[in-house]
Amino acid sequence: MAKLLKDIKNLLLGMCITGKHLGRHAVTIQYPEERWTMPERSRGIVVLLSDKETGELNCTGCMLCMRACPTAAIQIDAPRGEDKKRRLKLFTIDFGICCFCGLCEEACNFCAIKMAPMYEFSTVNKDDLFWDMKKLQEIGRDVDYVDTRKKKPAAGADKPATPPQAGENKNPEGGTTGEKQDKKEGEV
Amino acid sequence: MGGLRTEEFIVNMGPQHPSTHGVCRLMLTMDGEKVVKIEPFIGYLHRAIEKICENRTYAQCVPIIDRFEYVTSMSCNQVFSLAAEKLAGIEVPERAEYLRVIMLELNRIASHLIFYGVTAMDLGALTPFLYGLREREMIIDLFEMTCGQRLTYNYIRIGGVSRDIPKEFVPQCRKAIETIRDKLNDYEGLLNENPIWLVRNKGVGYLAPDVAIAYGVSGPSLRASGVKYDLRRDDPYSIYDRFDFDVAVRYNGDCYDRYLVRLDEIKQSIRIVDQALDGLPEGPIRAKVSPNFKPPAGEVYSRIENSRGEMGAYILSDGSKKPFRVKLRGGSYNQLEVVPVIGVGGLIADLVAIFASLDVIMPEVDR
Amino acid sequence: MTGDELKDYVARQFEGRMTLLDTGRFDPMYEVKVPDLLEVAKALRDDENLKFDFFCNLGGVDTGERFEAVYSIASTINKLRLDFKVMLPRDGAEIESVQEIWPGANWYEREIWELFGINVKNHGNLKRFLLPDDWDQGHPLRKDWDAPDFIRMPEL
Amino acid sequence: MSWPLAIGELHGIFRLLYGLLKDTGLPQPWLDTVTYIVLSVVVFGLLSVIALFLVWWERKIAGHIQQRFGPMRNGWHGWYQTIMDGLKLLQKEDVIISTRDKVVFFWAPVMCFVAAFLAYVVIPFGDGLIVADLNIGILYIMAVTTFTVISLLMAGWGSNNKYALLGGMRSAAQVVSYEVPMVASVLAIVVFVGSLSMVDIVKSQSGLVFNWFIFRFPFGPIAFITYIIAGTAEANRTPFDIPEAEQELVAGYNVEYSGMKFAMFFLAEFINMFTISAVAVTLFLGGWNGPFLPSWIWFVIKVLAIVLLLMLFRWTYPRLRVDQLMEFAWKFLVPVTFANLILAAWMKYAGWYW
Repeated sequence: MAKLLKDIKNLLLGMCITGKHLGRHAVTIQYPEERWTMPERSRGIVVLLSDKETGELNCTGCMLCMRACPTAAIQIDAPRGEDKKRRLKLFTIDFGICCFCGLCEEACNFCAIKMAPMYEFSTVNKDDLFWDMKKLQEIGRDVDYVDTRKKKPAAGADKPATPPQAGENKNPEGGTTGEKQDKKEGEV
Repeated sequence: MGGLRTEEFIVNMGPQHPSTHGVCRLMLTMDGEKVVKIEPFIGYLHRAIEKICENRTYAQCVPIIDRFEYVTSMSCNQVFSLAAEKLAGIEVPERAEYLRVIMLELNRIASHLIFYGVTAMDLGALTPFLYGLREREMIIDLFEMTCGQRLTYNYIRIGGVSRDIPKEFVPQCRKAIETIRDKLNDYEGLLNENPIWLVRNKGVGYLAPDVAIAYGVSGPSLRASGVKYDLRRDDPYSIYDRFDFDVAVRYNGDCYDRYLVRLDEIKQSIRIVDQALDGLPEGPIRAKVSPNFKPPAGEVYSRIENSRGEMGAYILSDGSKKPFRVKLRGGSYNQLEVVPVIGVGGLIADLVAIFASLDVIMPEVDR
Repeated sequence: MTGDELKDYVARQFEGRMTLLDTGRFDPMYEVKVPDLLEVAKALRDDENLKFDFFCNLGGVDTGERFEAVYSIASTINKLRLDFKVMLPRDGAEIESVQEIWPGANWYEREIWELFGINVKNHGNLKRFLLPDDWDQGHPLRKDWDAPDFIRMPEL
Repeated sequence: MSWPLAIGELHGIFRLLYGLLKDTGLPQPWLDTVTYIVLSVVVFGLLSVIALFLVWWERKIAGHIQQRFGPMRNGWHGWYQTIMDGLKLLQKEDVIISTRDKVVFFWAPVMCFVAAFLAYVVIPFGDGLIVADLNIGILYIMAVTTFTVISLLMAGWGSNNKYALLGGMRSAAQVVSYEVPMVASVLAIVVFVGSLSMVDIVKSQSGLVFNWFIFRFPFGPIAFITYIIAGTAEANRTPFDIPEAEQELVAGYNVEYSGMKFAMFFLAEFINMFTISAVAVTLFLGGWNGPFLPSWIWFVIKVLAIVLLLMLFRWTYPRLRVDQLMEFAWKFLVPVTFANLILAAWMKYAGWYW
């Protein structure tokens, strides 16, 4: 009998808890009308950033992000011109295989690539997930960022164009890129 | 007269079934409602993570291994980073260790909150699921604020963590764990003493301690059988030996105890997070590790206590920048292996309860 | 028992049957000869001071010249952990099943059978497991495995 | 029982309707037939609206319990969401498996739907708002609500699916078991009133609140609680929803049904819930009795209160296992309800009541 009473009490307790919540306001939001403010670090789509003054892409075509990408979603083609400088010809990201890990953003030393807190880019067509340079730049224009590049107009732009190795397509060995990376890490 | 002729029949539970937590297929031989034989078929979520890792650099492996067990992907980051750090002899800065512990424990709480909701949902109570997820959301927001992602964090890296916490993290984290501590009363009031919950769980799916150990069941499911074995305490990794917490243990080994152990663990994790927030030192958050670093040749097996049991990573390095072989071990693997042993003889409803209480998630099994 | 004590103890107790390899700089890694496997495993589990009753992991390795099966075991009583491996020839690789010692090894053995093609004696349930039921493209975790639709990470 | 029995006792709008028809000068048998057809259509329409409303309401209640919104898109707080859902289900492809039992598969949802409506012949919606005041009212309800189990069994068998069959068998076992305590708890009231007619039962509770059977201690509350429990089981709702236990049997008996056939099962379930509540109100909560407001408003308020209770059950409790369900029915509910019946009979005999 005591057990029966206890059971009834506990059944009623459960009802009290759900009943109590009945009067509360919902914690969810109505999505398309209301929107969550994304945290500034949120890793949404990858965008290419442009220089705030000139409006040109910050990307120097150094291919660090392409090497860092674990799924090979980034394709860059930046052949060297006459003056041994890389000219960015092609920059595409396949969002179908991008895993949004943020390694490209960390690898970049020139504030050229960033994961912006935007997330609405679903399409019905798989081919539309293949974004080219123009589209990435277009979206990246609205993205705010802190320019941490060294403000040495000529030298700063030149530096990435001449990697330490003389060889054209040879991989920069772990050491050299690593040092650059480490410097950046140290600043954080 | 030989009586009524009866016949056993086979039911395919899965691959698409509401209570198989992903895509697991259990082939049940049933005698009416009673389960006579269980044969699990897995591999529907096999993504060949181990093969993929063989041709990625160590830094690139981390986001791939995130997908190994996506409910607690901080642990996946941690177990791989631990192994790689052991291989290369990297010292992790103090602050990074504290941040790791905070994140791991928050993720454990998040995972157990999912367990709470999903188990209740498998047994027919739909509301606890939403309550569990509501509190989990606060933790996920903390993660997103810190590392930018809600599910696959890629936060714990080889040599430290990817980013320092923002300054509003600590107050918000304290608020979140305070809320969870508060809401635990609601959770317990809804289910703990509910007579229907009791009859559904008490005495169901008894897992004897020797069977559990023999089958390699680990984590909360093992501790519910009375084996006080917690890697955070017994094989300390990171800085877990600095914190004061109790190993949650229960002795009956049934579904109800497995449920209670996880609720207890939430409380213990809250304690750890509290202490870690108090002791959080200043300093660097990442050791200097090149993205293309080459650990010396060797092999190492590291293991950590995940919310689903022992999670392990075996790395064999041949001295190049890519791991030669990565083998991952997840707690769910062994827990699914033991389902046919303890599920036989019960009703199909018991099997659902057992499956839920072992907290099996399929990506960890299939890899 | 600390790590060094464990090393000494194993060296004493299993002399000749378990040899310390130099790759195990961090955790002791031993080599066990194929014929000794069952006997050593049983001894490891039953030894009073070791009691390795918990099976952590079993992974196969294809080094190109040979196969290896790496066992990781632990003790829930003495809180110890130990790795040992078995070296197998590349042709006709075969190991004994350790299921009678650690029943939890069942699926791990199925896995190395399927992904490496290492035969497991006395296993009893060697069926398709992680791969599709009609898989006929060999053993994917071997280093020389290739398939027409297997896309490798571009070398950059 | 003479055929136009009920007509003479019609009140309210039905009397008005009857009067209008009478003016057309139709002969008597035709007049009765036409009246009944019109009444059926009215009740059918009314119940369809009620079912649609209940679906929406359940979703809102569930949403608010779980701290979300529930349907919000169609109209004010999504009030016509269910209508749109119904339209969607109408447009959907009616997937028919080739291995079904053709006749049984087709007729199961129809039967379920019809059986759900049959009970409303004798439910008094208000003072005089009753289609036919049969003198065996409550017995008739008990009889026709059991039809549902046949339809579920048919659905389970006709689908040629193991999950569906298991669901059908479970529902048969469950409904048959819970019929016993349900009837026994109803009998306690019937013994007291001395009539099976629904109108008589309501009238015997007129007056103050204390005349409601739920407050006639001790047998009233016990009968009420046991009736609600058995009724929840009868309507296949959580914690007794094992026939369609979605986490065990996917969807139980209706796993192979799609489109409008599924919608028929779905609506029938909600109509059953309304029936259970309406009978509970009639038997225990004084039916349409109440001050100030019109009788039918009181009836609706009380019924919705009971429905709310059933919804709270559903969104709070886990599900029982099939053997525990049987155990609960036979080892607990049946003894309790029978003891209660004897108590009621004795009190009636001894005259210990007010």
